[in-house]
Amino acid sequence: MAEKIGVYVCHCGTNIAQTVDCKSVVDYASGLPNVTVAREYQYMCSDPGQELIKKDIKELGLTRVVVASCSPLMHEPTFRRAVEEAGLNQFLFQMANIREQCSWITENKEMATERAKSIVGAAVKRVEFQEPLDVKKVPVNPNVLIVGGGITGIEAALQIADSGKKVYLVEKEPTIGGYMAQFDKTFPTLDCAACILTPKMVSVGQHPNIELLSYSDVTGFSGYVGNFTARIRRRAKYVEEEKCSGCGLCTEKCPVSVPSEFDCGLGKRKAIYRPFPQAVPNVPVIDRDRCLYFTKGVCKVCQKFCPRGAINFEQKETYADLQVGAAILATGFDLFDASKVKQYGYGRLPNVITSLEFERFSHASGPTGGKILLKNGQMPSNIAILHCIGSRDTNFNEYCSRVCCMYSMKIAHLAHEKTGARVYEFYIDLRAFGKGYEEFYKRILEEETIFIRGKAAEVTDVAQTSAERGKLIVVAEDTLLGIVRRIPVDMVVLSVGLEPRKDTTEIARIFSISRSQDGFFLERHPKLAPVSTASDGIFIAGACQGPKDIPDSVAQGAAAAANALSLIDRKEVTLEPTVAFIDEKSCSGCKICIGLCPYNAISFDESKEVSVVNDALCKGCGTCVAACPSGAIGQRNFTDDQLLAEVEAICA
Amino acid sequence: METHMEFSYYPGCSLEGMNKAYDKSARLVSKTLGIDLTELNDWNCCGASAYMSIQELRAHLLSARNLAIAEREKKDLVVVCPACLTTLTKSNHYMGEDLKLRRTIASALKAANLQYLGTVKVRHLLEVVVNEIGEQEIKTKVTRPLTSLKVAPYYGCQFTRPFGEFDDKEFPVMLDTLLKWLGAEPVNFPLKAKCCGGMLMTTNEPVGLGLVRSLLDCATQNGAECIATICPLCHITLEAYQGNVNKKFATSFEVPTLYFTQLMGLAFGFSRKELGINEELISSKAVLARRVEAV
Amino acid sequence: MIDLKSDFEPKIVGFLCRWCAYTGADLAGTSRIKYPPNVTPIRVMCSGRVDPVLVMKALASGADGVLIAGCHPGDCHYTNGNVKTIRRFRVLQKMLDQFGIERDRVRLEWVSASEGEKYARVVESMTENLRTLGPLNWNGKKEVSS
Amino acid sequence: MYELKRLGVEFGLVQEGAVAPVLSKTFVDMVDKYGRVPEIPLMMTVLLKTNPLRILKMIPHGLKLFLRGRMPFLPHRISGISELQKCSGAMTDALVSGVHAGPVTGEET
Repeated sequence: MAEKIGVYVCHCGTNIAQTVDCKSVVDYASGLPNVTVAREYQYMCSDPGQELIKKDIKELGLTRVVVASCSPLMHEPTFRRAVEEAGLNQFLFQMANIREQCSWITENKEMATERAKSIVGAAVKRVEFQEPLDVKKVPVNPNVLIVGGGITGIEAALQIADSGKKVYLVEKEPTIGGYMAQFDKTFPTLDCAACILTPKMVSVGQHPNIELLSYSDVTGFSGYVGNFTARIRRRAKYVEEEKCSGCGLCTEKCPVSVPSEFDCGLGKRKAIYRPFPQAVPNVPVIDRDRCLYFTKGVCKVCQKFCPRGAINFEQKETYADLQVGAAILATGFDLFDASKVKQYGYGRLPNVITSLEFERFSHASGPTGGKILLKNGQMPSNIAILHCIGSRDTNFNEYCSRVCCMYSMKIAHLAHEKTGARVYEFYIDLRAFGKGYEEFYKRILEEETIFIRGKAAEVTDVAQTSAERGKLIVVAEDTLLGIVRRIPVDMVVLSVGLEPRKDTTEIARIFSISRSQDGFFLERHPKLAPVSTASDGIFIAGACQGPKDIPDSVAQGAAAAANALSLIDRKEVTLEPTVAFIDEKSCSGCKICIGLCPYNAISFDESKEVSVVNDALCKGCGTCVAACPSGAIGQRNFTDDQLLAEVEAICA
Repeated sequence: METHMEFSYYPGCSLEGMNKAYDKSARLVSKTLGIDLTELNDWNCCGASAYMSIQELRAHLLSARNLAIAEREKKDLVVVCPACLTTLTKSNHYMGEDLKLRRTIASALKAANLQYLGTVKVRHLLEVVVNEIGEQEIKTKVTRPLTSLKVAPYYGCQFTRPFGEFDDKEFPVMLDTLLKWLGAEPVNFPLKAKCCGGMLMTTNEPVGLGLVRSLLDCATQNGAECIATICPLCHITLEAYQGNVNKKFATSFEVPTLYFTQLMGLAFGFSRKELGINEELISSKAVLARRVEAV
Repeated sequence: MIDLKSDFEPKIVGFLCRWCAYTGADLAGTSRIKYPPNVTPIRVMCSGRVDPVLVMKALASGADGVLIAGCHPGDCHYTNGNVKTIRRFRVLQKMLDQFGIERDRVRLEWVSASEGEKYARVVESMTENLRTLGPLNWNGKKEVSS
Repeated sequence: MYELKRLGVEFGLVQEGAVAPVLSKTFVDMVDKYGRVPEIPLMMTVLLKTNPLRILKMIPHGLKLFLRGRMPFLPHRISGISELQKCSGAMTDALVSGVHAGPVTGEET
């Protein structure tokens, strides 16, 4: 029986119609074998557009449908639903992409129209070979995994936990809090970071629905939407969490003092330590590489003094497998390494510091107790803040890091307030785009901060005049005055940009998600699906998707939580049936396919001496199909017949 | 095992003029290190600065002819002048990136039956010496270490900018490293990659002299007894204009300048004459006599 | 700019993996990057699905070239499907040699979902390359003009 | 920078008495004539055209260099100069006929 195919060519307003002669495509399609009807319409995805298809299926008895419009990544679900609603199996539908990969790539109308015909022709030929398939429904595990305990992860965790769902929050460091815990004040309101962050951290620590796995990381992630298994590595803290009361006696007695990472190496910590007093969980960890017992085999002072016997030098790292229905990645960012930009002398010239180091100086519980001091212990009387270090720079990162303008102004305020110093800001453009940000800029201007529009060329200690002797000289072209200026100062603060974390590649691999060109995780759609990824059930939030300030990160954390909740509250999800299948009669039992499958979805049936695909595990990549020497394996909706039909139509 | 490497060698116009000694010493030390330099047959001007600044396309054509000749020899091209390095690399880079430019140049070259496919790599001798020969081999060749000779390592502005992926673009260290291998003591020299003012001497002398002065100031304040150069223009500028600087600013600089190849040659045991050091304008005799044995 | 000496427009079949290359090609369109329309895309779930037979069939059916494009090694949505594509591609190249078909006619490229620009460049250079190579005409069906 | 300079030359925006344009032009002319830049003749020509008195001031420098054999007065002409001029001519023809129309991209100086 010949198929009855309906072809629908969308104008997409003028998006397609401007370069593709839709009428001519319809005429062409009408002439193709088995095409019963071909129509064009302004917007196929609109209700009337979908109605057209439904009506034809019912009235003309169409058995196959082709829609030529945008990318299937946009509207395939829309049309599949429409076809299904009209009583046709959704897999008897094929989409021809004549927008993203046709009308938008050329201005030549003739070429675009020819190409559209070729694409539509291939789809028509292919759809003939398509088969009805059943979608499988599987229950959704209601637990959610959140990776990263910065402000984004904290927000997401609390939102989900408050709705009554279980959250596993995995944090690499000994405590949650992230970068925000290191900051002194936050722009533009200048509230103290700790004052607004620590209550949230405490809530996470105490929440009955949140299981906090600190000092841990995700090493494996498998399964499919609604049913993932996450493998968590729990590093040994050498302190038993249940026993520890957080009294801090161990830390006090520990004889080893090393530079504190939390204080950017400006202050000290012990070998057994909490990064900062309000850490959550309030349990110290032993730094194995620094601990005297682990390095020299002697000491154990902490163990002697611990009143609860919580120190356990024998502790081993353990692994846990967690079952979750959705995952949110909130893994944050790294700061740009300022020593890469040699001309600013970071690491070479004393008193050139990074913005985060300034935050630690300024922080009341930081290494100087909140005083801004030079290396010689004196207060600076002139400070220069250099914007865009590593950002908007083709040598390093091309993008704008979004937060630096604002935090630089916050630093200008703090510096001025604490030292009375004259503050210079060297900027390329000032970006004060958020609520209350422009007003904050005005306030900083009124505090007599001197704004110099020009990217600093260098920071040098080579003096040219006696006034410059012993100072750091910032050289920059003042682009508003059109002159090169040399400003002698005591301290230079480098406003470093935000970068993808060093382990981003690894995390992307574990979770099978993509990264954008700048290295951050790639969202499904930059505007309309900013916290989704191409992988269903895996969401991203905060600065791991791109540089973000605190308000935006919190908003994304909450958005990702809503997305995850919406998924798990559906209770069940449908799975694409585009899995591999084996024709037992053709299978020679060579087992080549078994070794190729990355999901162990193929097993060998010893009694029948054939390979067997487990539908639930198969993700439908088709690698085994291409490898099968006897052509026994096929992939549903991507069968050889279907692909060859496309090939032939294109080449004809 | 002894290294043996073959390159085409592009001296550049400056080495035919006032900087003959650079050419002489470069050939000598390369030979000692097993670097076989064959002068590029009938090379032409690279199309540097003054040419590039007003005749962009034609400058690329000049570079392309040199590159085409080098490609025919199937060897990479070694240069000693950073301006030539930058210009030749720039043409290479743009012709690789820009299809239209590549075609324009290709059809122009065709008029003389030449073609360039883009396979030649342009390298500076300093980079080749440091990266290809390396510490161990260079140290074995040092027979007369420049022990505690305090040298300001001067790179000038074009060695790494903008194409110097082989070193830090703003604060190169390669020459410092090499000097240490030779037994010398490179001093802290923050102006190591700053402009010498060479091009300005004909067009704006006061600015040029100011730049020379700050370089000499910085070098001597950091204890340098001489300046090591890798650029012919920097070299002649520092050497020839010290008198003018002294006159203009009432200073009394007398800092000898030596090509890095001359310093290598000294450490390898060659004589001042063999290395062309006797042709210098400011004598290094006293300084070297103080530090280096039996010069 | 079309090469003056040839007005031949090669026909290229493109097998694009759904996660990276197809999305990247979509992005090229969304960003309105212009490139030659010679590659007609066929969407597959993974470049690992591309059976050498499909490639040979395409060439036999009249294609002048075939582009296989997937995720960068290490970025495969299915962990390592593209690694298998690499291995298969080497075999494919030998096969081409045996049939006397220029290796340049079949290309394997990595295009991530964010590399619209790169996709356009790949198509551009491949098209240009095939223009110089001329028609394949493996099935002998095509009339040889010029 | 170079682009500004090129535009300046194109539109004839040259400051009266400025040396730089003379230097550039002489440089280009000499390369076109000899294939290489003869340093000493270049300097002499530029100074003659702009500020002949400075030559007198340069005599002590010149003498020192001359005594050390560092003053070659005669330019060297490469043997492939006609080949180079042919390429250059072909490029001009192509540009004039507009076969390779449009500016060269990629240079953002």
